[in-house]
Amino acid sequence: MNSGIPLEFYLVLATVMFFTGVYGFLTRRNLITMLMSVELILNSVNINFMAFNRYLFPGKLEGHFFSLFVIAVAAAEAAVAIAIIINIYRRFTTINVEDVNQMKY
Amino acid sequence: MEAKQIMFAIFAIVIVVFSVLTVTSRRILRAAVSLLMVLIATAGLYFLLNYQFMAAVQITLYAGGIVVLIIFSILLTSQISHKFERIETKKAIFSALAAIAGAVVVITTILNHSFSADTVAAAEIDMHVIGRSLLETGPDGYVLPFEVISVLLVAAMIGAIVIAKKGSPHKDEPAK
Amino acid sequence: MNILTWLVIIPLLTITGILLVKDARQTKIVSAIGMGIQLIVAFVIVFMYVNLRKSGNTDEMVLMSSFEWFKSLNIYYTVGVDGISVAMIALTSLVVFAGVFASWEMEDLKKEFFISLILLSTGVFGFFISLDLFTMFLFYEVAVIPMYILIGIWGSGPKEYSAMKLTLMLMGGSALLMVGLFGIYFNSAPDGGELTFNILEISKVTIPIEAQRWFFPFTFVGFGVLGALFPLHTWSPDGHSSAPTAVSMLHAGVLMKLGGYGAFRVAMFLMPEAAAEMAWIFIILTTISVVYGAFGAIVQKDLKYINAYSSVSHCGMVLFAVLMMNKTAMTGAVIQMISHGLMTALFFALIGMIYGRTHTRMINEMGGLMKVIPFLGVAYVIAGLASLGLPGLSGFVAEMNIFFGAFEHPETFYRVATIIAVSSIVITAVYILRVVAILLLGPIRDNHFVGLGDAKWYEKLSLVTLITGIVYIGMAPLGLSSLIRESLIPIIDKLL
Amino acid sequence: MMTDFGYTTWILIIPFITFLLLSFFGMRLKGLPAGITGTSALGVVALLSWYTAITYFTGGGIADGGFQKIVAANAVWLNLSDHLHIDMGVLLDPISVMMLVVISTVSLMVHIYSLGYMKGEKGFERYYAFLSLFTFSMMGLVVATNIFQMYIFWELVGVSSYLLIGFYYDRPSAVAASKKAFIVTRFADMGFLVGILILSFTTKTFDFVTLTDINGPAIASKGGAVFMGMSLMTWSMIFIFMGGAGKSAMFPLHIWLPDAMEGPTPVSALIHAATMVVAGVYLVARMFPVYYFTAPEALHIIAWVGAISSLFAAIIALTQTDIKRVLAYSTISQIGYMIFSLGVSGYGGHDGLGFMASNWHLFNHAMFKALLFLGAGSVIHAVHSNDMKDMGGLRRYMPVTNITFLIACLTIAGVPPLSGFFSKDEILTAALHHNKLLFAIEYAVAGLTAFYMFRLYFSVFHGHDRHYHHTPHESPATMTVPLIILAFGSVFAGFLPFSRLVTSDGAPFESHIEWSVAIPSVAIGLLGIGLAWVMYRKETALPDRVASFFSHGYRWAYNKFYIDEVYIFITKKIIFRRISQPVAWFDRHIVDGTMNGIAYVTQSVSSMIKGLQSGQLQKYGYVFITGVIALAIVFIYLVK
Repeated sequence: MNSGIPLEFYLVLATVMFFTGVYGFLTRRNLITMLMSVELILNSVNINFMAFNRYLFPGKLEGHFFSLFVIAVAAAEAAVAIAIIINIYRRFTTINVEDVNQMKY
Repeated sequence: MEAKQIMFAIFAIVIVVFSVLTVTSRRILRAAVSLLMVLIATAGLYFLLNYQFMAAVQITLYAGGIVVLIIFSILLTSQISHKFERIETKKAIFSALAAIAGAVVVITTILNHSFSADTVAAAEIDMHVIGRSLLETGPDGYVLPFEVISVLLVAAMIGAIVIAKKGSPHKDEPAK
Repeated sequence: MNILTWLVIIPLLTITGILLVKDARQTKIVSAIGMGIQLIVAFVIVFMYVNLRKSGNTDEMVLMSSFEWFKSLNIYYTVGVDGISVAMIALTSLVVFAGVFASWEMEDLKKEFFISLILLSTGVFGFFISLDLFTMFLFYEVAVIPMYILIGIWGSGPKEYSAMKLTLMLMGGSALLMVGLFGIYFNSAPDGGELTFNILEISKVTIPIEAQRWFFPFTFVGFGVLGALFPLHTWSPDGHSSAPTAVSMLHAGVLMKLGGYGAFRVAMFLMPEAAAEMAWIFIILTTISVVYGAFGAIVQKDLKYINAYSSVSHCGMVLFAVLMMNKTAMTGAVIQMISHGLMTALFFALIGMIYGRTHTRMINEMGGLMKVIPFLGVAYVIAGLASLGLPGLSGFVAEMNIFFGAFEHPETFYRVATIIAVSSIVITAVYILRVVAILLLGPIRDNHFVGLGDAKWYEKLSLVTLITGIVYIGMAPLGLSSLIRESLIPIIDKLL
Repeated sequence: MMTDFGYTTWILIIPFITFLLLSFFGMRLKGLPAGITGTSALGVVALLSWYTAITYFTGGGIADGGFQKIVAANAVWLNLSDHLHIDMGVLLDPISVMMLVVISTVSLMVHIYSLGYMKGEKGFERYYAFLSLFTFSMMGLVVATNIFQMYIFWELVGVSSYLLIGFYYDRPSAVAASKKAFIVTRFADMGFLVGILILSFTTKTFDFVTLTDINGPAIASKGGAVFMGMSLMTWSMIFIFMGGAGKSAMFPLHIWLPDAMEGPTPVSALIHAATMVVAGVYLVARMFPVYYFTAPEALHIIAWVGAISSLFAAIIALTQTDIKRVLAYSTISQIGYMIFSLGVSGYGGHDGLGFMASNWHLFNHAMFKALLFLGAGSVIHAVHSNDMKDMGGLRRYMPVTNITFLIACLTIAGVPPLSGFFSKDEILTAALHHNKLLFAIEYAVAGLTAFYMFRLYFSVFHGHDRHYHHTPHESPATMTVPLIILAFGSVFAGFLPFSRLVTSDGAPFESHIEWSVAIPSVAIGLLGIGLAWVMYRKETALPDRVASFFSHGYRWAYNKFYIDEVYIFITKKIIFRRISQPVAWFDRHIVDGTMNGIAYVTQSVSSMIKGLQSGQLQKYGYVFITGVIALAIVFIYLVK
């Protein structure tokens, strides 16, 4: 039934998405957009999990649940990250990552 | 071409285009909206894979929850009309090179590997099964990760509140 | 509970006690009581040991007990003593006891000071009773680390620099040591079977010679750093001169002995073949230490520097004797450790007390102090005479054992080295008498010194404790030397 | 059946207890009581010693027709190795018994004398404590049963000497002198120790009885292995003699003795004239069979060292003006005699004449030199100066001192029938049998001795008065009585039948005066006295004229042949400047510099690395990602 779409398609799509996220993480200077890049990365991973589960282990649910948990973690992560970002904004009045470098040395 | 393949193609194009837009758009709200599109398209992929429950979760949690959260924070911290300055060319080129190199490595690896099964029965998973195994303690049960995630979520929520609380507790105390 | 374990527990209880009390006075009293009990326990152990031996117990180690605390790597808390360890324990308890009284007038952060000091002594006691290499190493680190805090906070002069230098060099030594110990561990079962850290068990097997060649230098140099082996001794002058009195006492008096003790209990005992092969290299280094330290001391102007170089010379003698690998020399090495421990603790205590009065340690700024502080002056002369090896005081006994033992070595090279080392007794006399003459004798240099008060009761207690030890060993050395000699038999048997 | 001499251990114990008592409770005793305590304790020791001597020589020590070595007490003090052990004990044989008598007598005299001489000095009790310590150590030295016990007490006498020379410790010259004495003798002791090391290595024993047994293993070994042309035993014996030479102030290790005169005069009499400085002689005498049978080369060296020292010191003594220094050089010269005499001695019967003579001279010398020093002390006590130029005509004020001093001078000059005549005659006889050149040297020294002693005597007691601060007066009885007793000793010691008591092999032999030697030696002695009479009886310009005639020689002798300067050059210039300071510099800058250098390099590397820690999140991310990709490439494509 899925014969028309090989597993590799999903994987390649996820890979592209992942590295787009990486690119965003490396280039974006705004913390919120960096967070969005991270969401992309997480999402691409989820796609992989789901595809693997469906194609390779259709009788099991590991990939499925893993994705579910990843989404939960992502939600938690987003909440905390945004809390931090807001706090940083209060303190430095900017959310530009290059201006937040007090942790060096 | 089957309908599924067409759907997949559409979703794939949406994902790629909006992913790129997410990371390149110079207006932050547009980036957020692009992210939303990516997430919705991903939910579509889950439908294609016949995981309706996950697709629903994806839309409600991701598209509905996280993106809204992000948009709120954008509203709190940035001006909507603000346009980012251009990225340094050097930085962009090197990052792109790294990303492309990574992608090439991964993709070649994927394509060189032959997966044992590429056709599967696309049976839908019963909601009962999901609910039961989520709370089951046996070998196929996921109650432990479930509980851990619950605790994590609680901790994250409390942490988020504490971190985001305005000012230090000393300042808030009224002078005696 | 095993009485040896009390040696570790009493200091810990004392620390707890110090944490509970309120002011500085109570801190002093608690420390003094704790260390007094420790002294008593130490001597009880000595008597128990002697009685056990008298009753015909010929085990290699006695009063043993063992407690497993890390199963998968076979690490045990194994304790036990032989004549050498009990002698070292007695020395440590004496020096610590004297050290507490020598720092009676410590001003700032008294509580923290005593806690660190006693923690350090815990490490030392633990080291001497351990029979498990890992536990031993653990205690070794416990002994070394508080030194950093003690010098860094309560020191004088460039204290941060000195503390850093001392700790880094000793840590460097520990790093080498750790490699060596792991080398021993992983070769502790050459015929298959379970790997072990237990010294007694390792001593029963022969570690493959290739492994010994690799790990003997690591172990020996690792301990050698603490034993002021040339050219890794330079932490000693800086460290000692910056450290507060009690810390110098403990460090030079006891901690440096960890090096000598470890060198033969671990390096020589467990890897005798490599030791025999490589002894000549270290003999050269230690002979240099002996003479070089003494020459270095001649021209120093700071009292603590003089003593630090003198320690280099004397501790060089310890390692020198250990490497000779015969009973007499090794007995001498142990006696020298004890003798030097007492003597140098006495020196540092006196220097601290003199400094507390004159506010200078430069000998050329002082003179004629014998007139104003006769008690301290006489004690200094006694320490000096012990240092230059006067019969009737401990240094002589140690040196004679070393020289005669070393001269028995069948190879001419070793005998020549011995004669070179003998020359140090003259050089020692030169620098000791120089200091005594400038510092104590002659007319009073500065009118400020006229009104100085002589030793207070606690200072006298501290000094008399140490002098008693020195004189006892010097006058009646037979008991101590036979205690040590018979314990050396298994070690010597393994070496030959 | 030999007598039990177990009680002799008390000869050691009593002074030691006195020392402890005086050092701990001396402060409470306040002066005179402390002195009396010390003196009475020593009186007991002297009685015991005399009793021992009488018992020993009248039969207690005789067996098989000779005096035996009796080990009266012995206990292991320390085990050095399986076959070497250090014992503490009491060994009685003719020389040790003789030394007991000498030491206890002179020490007792000095104790009594000091009651007057040191009266009112600060640290009176300390003085007596040190004297007791010295007596203890010296007694321990002479009764040592083994060479190591001897070394132990050897060091202890060294330190008591150090303490006593530096008695006036607020006087810089005294401090310097004590330091010098200790270090020079310590240097010599290092030789002694090395000697013992080699000796014990070859013979495996310290014990005197075993060592000196002429049928024993030590002597039978004939010297052991050969090292650099000489047998190990020879080396060992030379090194041991180095110790003796240091203690006995033999050339070139003599430099400390004249300076040691900074100590109180009674101390000079006891330690630096009568007892401690003859320890070297005693040592050689003790080891004599070993020297004679295994190391004749060493004995040869000893003879020459003794001869050169005696000549050399006598020449310097001619020119000195400090009364105590003259006596000090005279001591060196006389000890040179004794050492020399041992060096030319043979073994057994009449061949051992030199041995006997040496000990006899030691005995006599102890008496008359102590007398001279105590007399000099009496003079110094009266005029408050050491310098002969401040003295003159004292015979009118100090009759007892004058007469006893004169007796001592006559004795040392070898005028018959005083004791010095006999022993010196025997020494010269022994020398004549051995080597003519050595004999000539010693013969000349005899004349020089007479001359410089009478130079001293005449310029102090004759001539006319100087300007004294107050009229000199005779010393109190505590000081004059010891003088008189010692004078008796000096006069009559010559009539002791020494050759029947103290001999090299224990068997008595008959000695008689060799007139062919005695007459010329008396003649040259009288010549010396006569010359001194002419030059110094009245103050004339003659001495100055003679001095300017020998101008260069005089200056050299006056400056003690510049030996002190050589030592100062070696210590200050070579040891301090050329060795110690470079060592200290090397340690601070090179060795420590290397350590600091390592630290510095580590630090600079780390500060280079820390630049990577920029705090820029995206840089970290970039490095991370490229790193992961690189690793992926490596592990997927390169490592198969």
